[in-house]
Amino acid sequence: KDDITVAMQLEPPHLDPTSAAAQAIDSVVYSNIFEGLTRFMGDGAIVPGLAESWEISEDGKTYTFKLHDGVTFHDGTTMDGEDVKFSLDRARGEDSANAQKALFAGIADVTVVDPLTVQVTLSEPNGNFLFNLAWGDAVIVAPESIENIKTAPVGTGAFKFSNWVQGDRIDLERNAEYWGAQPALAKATIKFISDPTAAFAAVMAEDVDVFSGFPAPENLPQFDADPRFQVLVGSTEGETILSTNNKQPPFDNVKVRQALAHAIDRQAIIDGAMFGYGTPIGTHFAPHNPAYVDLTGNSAHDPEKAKALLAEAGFPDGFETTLHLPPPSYARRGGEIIAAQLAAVGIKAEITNVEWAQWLETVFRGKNFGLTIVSHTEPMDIGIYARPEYYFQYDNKAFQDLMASLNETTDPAMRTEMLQKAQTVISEDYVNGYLFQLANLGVAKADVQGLWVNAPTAAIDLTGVSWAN
Amino acid sequence: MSLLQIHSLSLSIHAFDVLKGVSLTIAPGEIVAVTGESGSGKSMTALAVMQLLPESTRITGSITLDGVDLLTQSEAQMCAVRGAAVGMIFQEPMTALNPVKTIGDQVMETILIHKALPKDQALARTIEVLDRVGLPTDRFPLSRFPHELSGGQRQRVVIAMAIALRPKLLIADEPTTALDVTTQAQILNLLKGLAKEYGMGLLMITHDLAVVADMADQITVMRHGEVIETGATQRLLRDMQHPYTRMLFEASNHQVTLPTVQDQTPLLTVQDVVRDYRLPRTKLFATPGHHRAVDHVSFTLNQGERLGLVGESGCGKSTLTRAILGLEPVQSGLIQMQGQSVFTGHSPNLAVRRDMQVVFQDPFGSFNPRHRVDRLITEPFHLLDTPPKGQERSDLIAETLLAVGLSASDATKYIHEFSGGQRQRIAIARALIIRPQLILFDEAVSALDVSVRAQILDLLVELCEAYNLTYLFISHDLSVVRTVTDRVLVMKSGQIVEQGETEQVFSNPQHPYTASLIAAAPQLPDLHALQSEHS
Amino acid sequence: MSRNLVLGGLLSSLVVLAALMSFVWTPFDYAAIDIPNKLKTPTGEHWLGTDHFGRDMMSMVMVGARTSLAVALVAVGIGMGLGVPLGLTAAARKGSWLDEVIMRGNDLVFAFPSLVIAILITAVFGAGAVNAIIAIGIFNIPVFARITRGAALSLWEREFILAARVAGKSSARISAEHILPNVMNLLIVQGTIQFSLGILAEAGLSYVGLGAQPPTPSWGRMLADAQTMVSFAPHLALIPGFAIILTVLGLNLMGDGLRDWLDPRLRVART
Amino acid sequence: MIRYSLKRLLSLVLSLAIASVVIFAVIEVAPGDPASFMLGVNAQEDTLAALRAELGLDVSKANRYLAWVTGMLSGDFGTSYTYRTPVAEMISDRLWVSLPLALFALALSTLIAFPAGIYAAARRGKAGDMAVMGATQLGVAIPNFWFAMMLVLIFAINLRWFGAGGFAGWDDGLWVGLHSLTLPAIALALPQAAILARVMRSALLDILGEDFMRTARAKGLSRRQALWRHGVRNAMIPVLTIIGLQFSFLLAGSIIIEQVFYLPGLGRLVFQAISSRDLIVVESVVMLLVFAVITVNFLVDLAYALVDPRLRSRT
Ligand SMILES: Nc1ncnc2c1ncn2[C@@H]1O[C@H](COP(=O)(O)OP(=O)(O)OP(=O)(O)O)[C@@H](O)[C@H]1O
Ligand SMILES: Nc1ncnc2c1ncn2[C@@H]1O[C@H](COP(=O)(O)OP(=O)(O)OP(=O)(O)O)[C@@H](O)[C@H]1O
Ligand SMILES: [Mg+2]
Ligand SMILES: [Mg+2]
Repeated sequence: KDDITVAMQLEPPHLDPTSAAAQAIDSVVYSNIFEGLTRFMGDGAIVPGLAESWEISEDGKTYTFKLHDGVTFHDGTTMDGEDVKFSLDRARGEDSANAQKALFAGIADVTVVDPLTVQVTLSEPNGNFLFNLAWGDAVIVAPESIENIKTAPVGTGAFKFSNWVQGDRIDLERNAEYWGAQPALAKATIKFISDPTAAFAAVMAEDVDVFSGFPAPENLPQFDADPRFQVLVGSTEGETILSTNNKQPPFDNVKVRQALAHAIDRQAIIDGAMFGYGTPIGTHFAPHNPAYVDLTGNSAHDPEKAKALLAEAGFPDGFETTLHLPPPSYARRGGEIIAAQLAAVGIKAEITNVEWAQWLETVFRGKNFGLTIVSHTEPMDIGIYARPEYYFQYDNKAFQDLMASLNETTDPAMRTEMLQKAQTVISEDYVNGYLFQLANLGVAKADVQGLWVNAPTAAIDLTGVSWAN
Repeated sequence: MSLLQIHSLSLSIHAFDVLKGVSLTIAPGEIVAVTGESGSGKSMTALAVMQLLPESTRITGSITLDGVDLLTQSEAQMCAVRGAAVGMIFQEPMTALNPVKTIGDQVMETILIHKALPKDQALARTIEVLDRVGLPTDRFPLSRFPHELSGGQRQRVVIAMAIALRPKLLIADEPTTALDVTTQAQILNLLKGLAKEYGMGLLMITHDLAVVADMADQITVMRHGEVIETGATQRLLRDMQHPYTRMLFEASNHQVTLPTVQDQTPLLTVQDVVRDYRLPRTKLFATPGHHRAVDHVSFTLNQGERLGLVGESGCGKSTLTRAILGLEPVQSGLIQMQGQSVFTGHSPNLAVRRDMQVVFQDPFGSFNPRHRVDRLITEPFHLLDTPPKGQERSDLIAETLLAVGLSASDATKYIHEFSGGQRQRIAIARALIIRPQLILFDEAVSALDVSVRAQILDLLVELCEAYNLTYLFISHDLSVVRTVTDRVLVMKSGQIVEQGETEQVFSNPQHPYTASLIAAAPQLPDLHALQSEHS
Repeated sequence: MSRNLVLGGLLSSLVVLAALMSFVWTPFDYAAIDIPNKLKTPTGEHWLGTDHFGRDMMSMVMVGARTSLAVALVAVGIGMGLGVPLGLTAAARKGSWLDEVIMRGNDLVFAFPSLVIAILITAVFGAGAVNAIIAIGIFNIPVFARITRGAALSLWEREFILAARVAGKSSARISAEHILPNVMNLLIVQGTIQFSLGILAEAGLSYVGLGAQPPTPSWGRMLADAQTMVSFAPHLALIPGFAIILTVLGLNLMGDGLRDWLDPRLRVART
Repeated sequence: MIRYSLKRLLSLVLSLAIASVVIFAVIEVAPGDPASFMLGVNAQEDTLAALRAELGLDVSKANRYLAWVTGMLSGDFGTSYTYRTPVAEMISDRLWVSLPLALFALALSTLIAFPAGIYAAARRGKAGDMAVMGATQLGVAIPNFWFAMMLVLIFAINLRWFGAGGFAGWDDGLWVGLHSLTLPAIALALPQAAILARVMRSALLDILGEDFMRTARAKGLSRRQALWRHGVRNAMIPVLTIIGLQFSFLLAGSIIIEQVFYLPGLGRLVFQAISSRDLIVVESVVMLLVFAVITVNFLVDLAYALVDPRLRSRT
């Protein structure tokens, strides 16, 4: 058997990973259709992609990439230095629609040395540069096929785009000209099933072989108990937090924020909302990262202490606030539990369920909220705490300086030390309520192998997937 | 040998006895009329013959048709009898036909359902019977739908359906009540002719004694589900045995004597009144057509005078009434009450309106079922500047109720607690209570049983004596108009074609239309003459 | 009184009773989360078991009845409050431009896909009970306007209306005094039917997350929450499902029964 | 007849014009910006502005309305903000699912409702009537999403007679496509069938009380013959109205059912488009649905005339 049907929850709006934020795009195209100079592996490691190797200059400002020879796009054109320059210039250009334009902000110049060599010059040294190039937003595209990229993507990957039935599925087929190892699968269908019940039914009825990002954790024990299926539980880069508007009274008072932190029972939320899947966190950092420090002790569940802190802050009878909940079930379910836990210490949080569009407008851009629950899925994003205009509006000069020096540091040991310091600062400032690291949940037929367990980036990498017999 | 023999037929619905020991016979070619007041069980007797009774009906006795007891027949056997051996015609021609099937199909269905004839012959027979009832196919193609025919024509179609298979017995339940006098005369003639021609027995149900006397060979009088008298027409008319029969016939021909009028000053003047109804546009951008319901009508009504208005259905009588009441604007002409216009600008002139009241035809529909009698009859108080209150009001209510022959205690009852005749008394009370100068009676006695009608007519005379009433009495019933009016207007297609002293007009009509109207109206024979002749 | 009326009345009053009762007493606090005790099947303590947060289902169903009834009732109220006067006006001014405008307006509202508009309304103004009421209420207006107009038109033909006009009463006054009381029966019957439709609509909106917001329980949301758990905790879906079905069934039966009872024409069977 | 049709056509056009204004106004006040939805939390201001310009969101609302309406008149529904494909194309793709589903459900509902309604009317008051009416009461009371859940549980997961959802497309033949629409069509059809059966029954009972039915019986037709030959066609008028309403409902109202069975239909398209603020898609689909309802009503009115000759001759 060499074909597979994979389901995921959300349908991508289009298939250009370089001009939209939707993770669903990356899930479909990352590594399957498009590749970048570097790439993520399933364990989070950064490895060479289209770039065979690279050299970094002494001052850390110039990167010279050596490209793989004989790489062609699906339309038959060759992939060379000009395509790399085109892709990077397009992403950082004036009228770029790249959702992660900031990733390319440090690039001063891109020069094609010869067809297989490209030199990228940065204005400042950047320890994260290779990591940045691994993002889906940094994949290499060709000027010849850029016009129709949104509906007919042409990349260099192991699979070619073949068909898209909007609202239903996308079909991929094996790229016989692939420069790397040929994938085991000849055909792959990616189906979109947004409703959790439908997702359960589709897997149970064996309509799909794999469900990546299964939306209903409560159903996993059933699949686990069923010999037909395997359940894959891994980690994601998503720190799920109770975001707090640090500028809005009373949350501008650190005592209030601390009270909030102690009012919350993380384990109850993980058990109630996620049916046990998820790792408690005490700061904004992924637990699987070597630099992670366990700071959950700073905010242990202690309603009495929370009440005392509230009284100290001048709210002995609590106060009222709002709790905006975006659509994912971690937020909707978690929100109900948190509202009940806050009510126990006297904080009355009025729940408002919002859609993403509304969340972005009201909460994220309008900063018109008290509390909200959201999972920050970008990898290594502690840097957002250094941006005072960011929606939770944490403004700490010392932390901002720390981040600035981190960016310039390339020494691994020093970076680790600085990252740990940063974790401690935000944890002790109780900037947000830190809940748990979102688990990556997948279900597959028992004899499917080679699927990513963790999700260092949103991707359903099919290149290594095969059937056991 | 009798064709149909009903023997001591009793029938009850939900433990309510509708028929009690009804017996009746019809010989071939004979016309038997069943008559009696509303609710006496005439229709039930007919339906029992057809075995088309409501559910949960219990029935005893026997109905023998040509020696077969219909009550013992199975439903399937009855289906074979209905339409083939017995045909039936109902009262309401407007609804008795299926609106979505052509008349040809509906007539032919009778033939085909009984598999009496093959299809082509059935068609020929259909054309033949339609022709026989006066609907020749060249003018009335088989593809016509019922709504494309007038009421009288529809009734002919129903008759054609009923006689298509030449049944031995034809039952007609009030076949002409809904029709105009002229049409009625034609239909009755048709039925009479058919009975003779085909040798059919005709069971004719009607409450109109003039029709009965004119048509029937035999008369059966029913009351409260019982046959109280039966016999050959001439004999029964001559020596009625039962007082009820006598009362019925007297009431049908009830005559009253109006008090004479002294005053002759004009009260209401109608000058050149025209009332057009706009017809729906026939083409999108064409100017819409008009239907002229009242066409240059002029007349004067004097103080204390009792004026009649007669004419066939649809000639514009009610439209004229509404115009006089100022309920609708007129297109041209002037209606004045003692010199004041009834309609000023865009709204009725309330000052004039309080001098006019009206009594309508339908004793059931002219009252709000949710109000009590006192509230119902005081509704016109709305027209007064200072309506009476408290004691004054209840005194006035009591006085008016007494005047129309009811009692003061009826004021607290609801309308459904009264009979049709009593309701019409209440309607008159409502018209009377503000002592208007003029009362309009629009078909005020047409829906009433003859005995009740006689009482209401008597009441009118009493009221004329007591209150010196002036009224306009509108009716299609010539005999009634003749007795309760001093002067009469004859209306045809919106125009007044003749007017004059009532007796004058009736005994010596000038206009041919008036003459045809009078000729078509069935007349009760002069009973006194008949009876005295015998004795 | 028919069997329908009795059965429907009993079912409906049971639901109303449960809703009223919830104001003074529920077995547990309906919002009290107790994760360790989640997904319990019915026991002596929790009569109808607990949900995925360990909340008492019995209490939630009782308070949910309150939500459903309130939303549907107010929505029908809006529909009647606006639709009936519109229908009366249209009938009183039959054939005029006003009549035309009202009727065309009705047609237009009818032409909009109600669920889509309800979703839009809640997207625009935010999810919540009040907006659900408005969304459901809007679509009730033309229903009542049409029914009222239809019935009023035939009443305007009746002679007692003519009598009232002869008494010089204005059409507004006639509408209030004579027409309205006589269409009341019809409105009551339609009201119960719209009421039951309102309950279904509220359930549907809550099911897609646009009805009353948590922690206020609502049957539709309980169903939505339960749907992924049907396979291992069927009571979570069965209980609110039955609550909806019984309520709607009760109201419909009552509507049918009322119709038979209030409309004497239908009581006597004709051949 | 022609005049009648023309007049109806005129009011149809007017209704559509008003509907377009209402739709545009309602949808445009919805909070949420399509550009920021697409670019997510890390988007920079200049990127957002660039995208807005690309989408044509930077011109005034009045101009956008005009562009939308004039575009629609020439068959151009614009380009979806999120999908970046022509809206007309998306809609026609989705119609290939929604329209067959609606027709399938309508056919099912009619096939169930007609016999049930006629049977119940013929046995008025008897056990058969009670049973049918009881079933329809239940059918009306059961929320269809709950019913759909149960269907999936039983027929897809336990019995595995049908897929749990999704649409197989028409490429593999009519049968395959219909098979994948069967469960959703049943879920949609049963509640509608319950309503239709009730309407059918009561319309027939009304007709049974008419004088011409008595005339038919007097001609010698049996109860059953009278019902079929004279009753059913006359009862079609109220039934047609309901069928018209149901068709529009099925076309638009299957959002939830499409969700449960993850069908790529119109309903789900609107639902997604609303949440991603793909305003132009929402506007166009809603407009299309309104158009469909108005047209269906128009057709139903014309169908009346076919059934009822009285309307035919009303010039
Ligand atoms: N379906 C029915 N159920 C119960 N009672 C009925 C039914 N139909 C008629 N009746 C009663 O049977 C009695 C006789 O009715 P029938 O119709 O035979 O009177 P009728 O003499 O034809 O009167 P009319 O001249 O008004 O037609 C009446 O008292 C009536 O109330
Ligand atoms: N509202 C209306 N619109 C159009 N035509 C009307 C209207 N009312 C009455 N007509 C027509 O005007 C004519 C006169 O009607 P009207 O009711 O005055 O007749 P009528 O003499 O009172 O008849 P009947 O004896 O049947 O009551 C009829 O041809 C009728 O069809
Ligand atoms: Mg009778
Ligand atoms: Mg008249």
